[in-house]
Amino acid sequence: MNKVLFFAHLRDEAGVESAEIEAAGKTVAQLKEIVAETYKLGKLDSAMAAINEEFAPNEEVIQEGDVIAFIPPVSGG
Amino acid sequence: MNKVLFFAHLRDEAGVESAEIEAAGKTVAQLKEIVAETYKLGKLDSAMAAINEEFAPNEEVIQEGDVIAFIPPVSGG
Amino acid sequence: MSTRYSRQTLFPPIGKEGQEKISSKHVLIIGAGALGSGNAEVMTRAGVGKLTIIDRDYVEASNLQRQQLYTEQDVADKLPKAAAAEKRLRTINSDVEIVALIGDATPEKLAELAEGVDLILDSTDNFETRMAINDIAQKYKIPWIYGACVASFGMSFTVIPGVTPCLNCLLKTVPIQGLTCDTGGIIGPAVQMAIAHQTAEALKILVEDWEAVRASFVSFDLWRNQYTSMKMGRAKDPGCLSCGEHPEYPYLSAENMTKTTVLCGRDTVQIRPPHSEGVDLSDMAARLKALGYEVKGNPYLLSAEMDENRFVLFQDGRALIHGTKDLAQAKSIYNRLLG
Amino acid sequence: MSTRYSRQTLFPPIGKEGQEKISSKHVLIIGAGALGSGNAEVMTRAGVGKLTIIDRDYVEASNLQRQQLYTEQDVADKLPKAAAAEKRLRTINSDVEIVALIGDATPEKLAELAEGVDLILDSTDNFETRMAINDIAQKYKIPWIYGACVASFGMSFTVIPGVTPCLNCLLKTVPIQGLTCDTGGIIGPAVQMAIAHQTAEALKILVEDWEAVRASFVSFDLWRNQYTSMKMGRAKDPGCLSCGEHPEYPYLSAENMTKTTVLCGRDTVQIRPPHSEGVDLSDMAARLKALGYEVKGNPYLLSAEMDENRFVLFQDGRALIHGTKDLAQAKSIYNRLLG
Repeated sequence: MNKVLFFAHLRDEAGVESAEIEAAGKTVAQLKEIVAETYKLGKLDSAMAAINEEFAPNEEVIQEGDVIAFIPPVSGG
Repeated sequence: MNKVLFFAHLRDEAGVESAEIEAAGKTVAQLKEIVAETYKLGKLDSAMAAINEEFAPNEEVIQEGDVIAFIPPVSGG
Repeated sequence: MSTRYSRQTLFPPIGKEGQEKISSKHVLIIGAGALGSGNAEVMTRAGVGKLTIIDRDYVEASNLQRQQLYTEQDVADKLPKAAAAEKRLRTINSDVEIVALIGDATPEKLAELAEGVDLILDSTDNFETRMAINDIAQKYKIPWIYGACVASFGMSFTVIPGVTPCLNCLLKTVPIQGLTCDTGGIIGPAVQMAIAHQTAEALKILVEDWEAVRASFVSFDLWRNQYTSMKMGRAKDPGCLSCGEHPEYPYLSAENMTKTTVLCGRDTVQIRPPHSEGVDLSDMAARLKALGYEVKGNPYLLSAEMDENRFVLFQDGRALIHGTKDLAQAKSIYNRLLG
Repeated sequence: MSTRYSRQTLFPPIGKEGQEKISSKHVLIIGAGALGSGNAEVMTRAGVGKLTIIDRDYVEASNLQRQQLYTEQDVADKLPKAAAAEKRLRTINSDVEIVALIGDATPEKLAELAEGVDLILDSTDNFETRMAINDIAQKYKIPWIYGACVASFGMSFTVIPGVTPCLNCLLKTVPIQGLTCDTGGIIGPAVQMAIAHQTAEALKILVEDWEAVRASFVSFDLWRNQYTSMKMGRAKDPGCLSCGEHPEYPYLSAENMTKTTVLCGRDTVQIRPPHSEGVDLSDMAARLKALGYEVKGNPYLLSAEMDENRFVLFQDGRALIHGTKDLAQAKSIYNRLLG
């Protein structure tokens, strides 16, 4: 099982701060698709992903127990 | 074994960021004395202690594996 | 004023030697909004040798809630932000050479400004300009510090050419994202927190304490009491077109720039973003309504109106901004609503 | 100015209802130094109804590096900080009722000021005043927010009477500690970071979003890239004399106050701290030398001199400040060097 954390407006849109998802063996890109569909999130493509607090590219394969965080880059200034 | 973390000027005075010390069974107050002596720290009495990121009073007994942080309250403003 | 920097020279990682370095350096700040005014003030008080700041906007009433250099009088005088910022910064520290420019930070302008600059502090409100800053920084080997905030959330990342990954390694493309300060709001403390991170990194770079520079990507949410540091060790992409082995600096080329055109005789500006992944019109319609706009539309476009602002937005991201011939102003309205 | 707070009302946890609450509240800020000027500016821009700020010092050149309300002209005019702060704050937001007081925040003064106050923002530079704020807050049931910074380090903790532990639960006594901004230095970003935390908590309290209030004690070091949140669930001491079952508010009683006396005909002020755990004179001598003082001494006292400042410090913490009859000024010199 994997824990998925949502930051900033992703959290508002998902309606939860975190979720438990079975993601071992999937890539970050695949998880983004699943999560976007499950939680009706519009723009997960551009969110950055961290696995266990380390930046993870879209091709990275998730392991059992990994904690994945989605952090949307923001532009305000 | 226990890990001891030093914050702010305690770190400068101790000369290290963290130390490994055998502290299981000792109270926070006892550990303060040992650490103050070992690292020649003047004012550890008034430092706050956290055990595993939770505030711990002087009487608290340390368990094997606990991580202890010493945070000196500062007054600048 | 010999004691002016005494509290900073007393800080051992700066010291007298560090203060001399700070006073010999040139910092370029892109944008004089919330982050720009805060970053400029901290750098000016710290005694940087020269500070250049560029911005295309005017001071408005809605800026005063969080943009620390500006006053009610600046709003009444409709001062350009760069001019108002310069006025205040001069009263704070006459040791600092301040160059304030009113205008758009286009890639050409950035290339011109980069000469002799030791550090770029990102304080812009859109990713198109940030990606251009990222390419300029790589091309001219200048460290730059990304900072951004919206609502109670914010982030910062320090890019050192040749050492760290760059923004293009992380994002690959200009993110399309619906949330800006004009659609999601922003609170002053989130601005202060982003400034704290950007200016701490700035001082480290100016005194050349490279070991102290933060290697991780920080994000925080002050209302939700979150703070997270993402390690970036594996983020560097050797094939990155901005910082990789064969750089092409894609965001400096015309095809990647927003095209802005005054439509002849119509008092209207057309804005065409470069990479259109498309806009979710129903989502945008809901956001604009929440802001008080009167919105009409169909599946292909929406039309929105409030006070003297009127514009039409197409599904591919193209927009017509009515009632103006000012390119910078039109782009500003577009970026504020679409990021 | 109807759009003035639009970016704040767009932030859902504030909204229009929250903005109305903010504009009906009274915030008391103790101190107008680095934290005080920053906290006052954020609160003023956010549109708090009434803001009272008290400070005993004058603006000096060494303040300009980090105290955001002040200018070179304020230094030239030797303005009291409270007066200079008021002047700037009025230009920022004329909606806010600003009351600026020049004087010492003694326990008596704090009790007088507490009336009708919704929140106290600690911006003082010493623990004696903080412990008095802590007792006043408990006695009159007013939330207060501790904030402090030195070097690149800082901390914040929110105290809600009846809900959270208080500062006396944590510290038990006034900490003796050698590091102040005048001995260890301070950088602007650390000030900004403490302000970010204090003002975010302030907005939560003003809009009564109690669930969002941070329950942990935050510490950070921007130069060392550290950030830590200490959970406080077990910190509340039922026997605490400030917030426990039988409160005595010890820091409001005369025996716990520093005694300040003008020595007759000698142009000298004597300062006697309440609980003397003693001062490490050789340590202090080294610090004062590093600051440029000429220091002489023996095991019982040290004598230090620089420019017009001259004072004698005894091993029990007592001090004689020469060349002044001004109690507040003498106390200010003492607190800056000894915390």
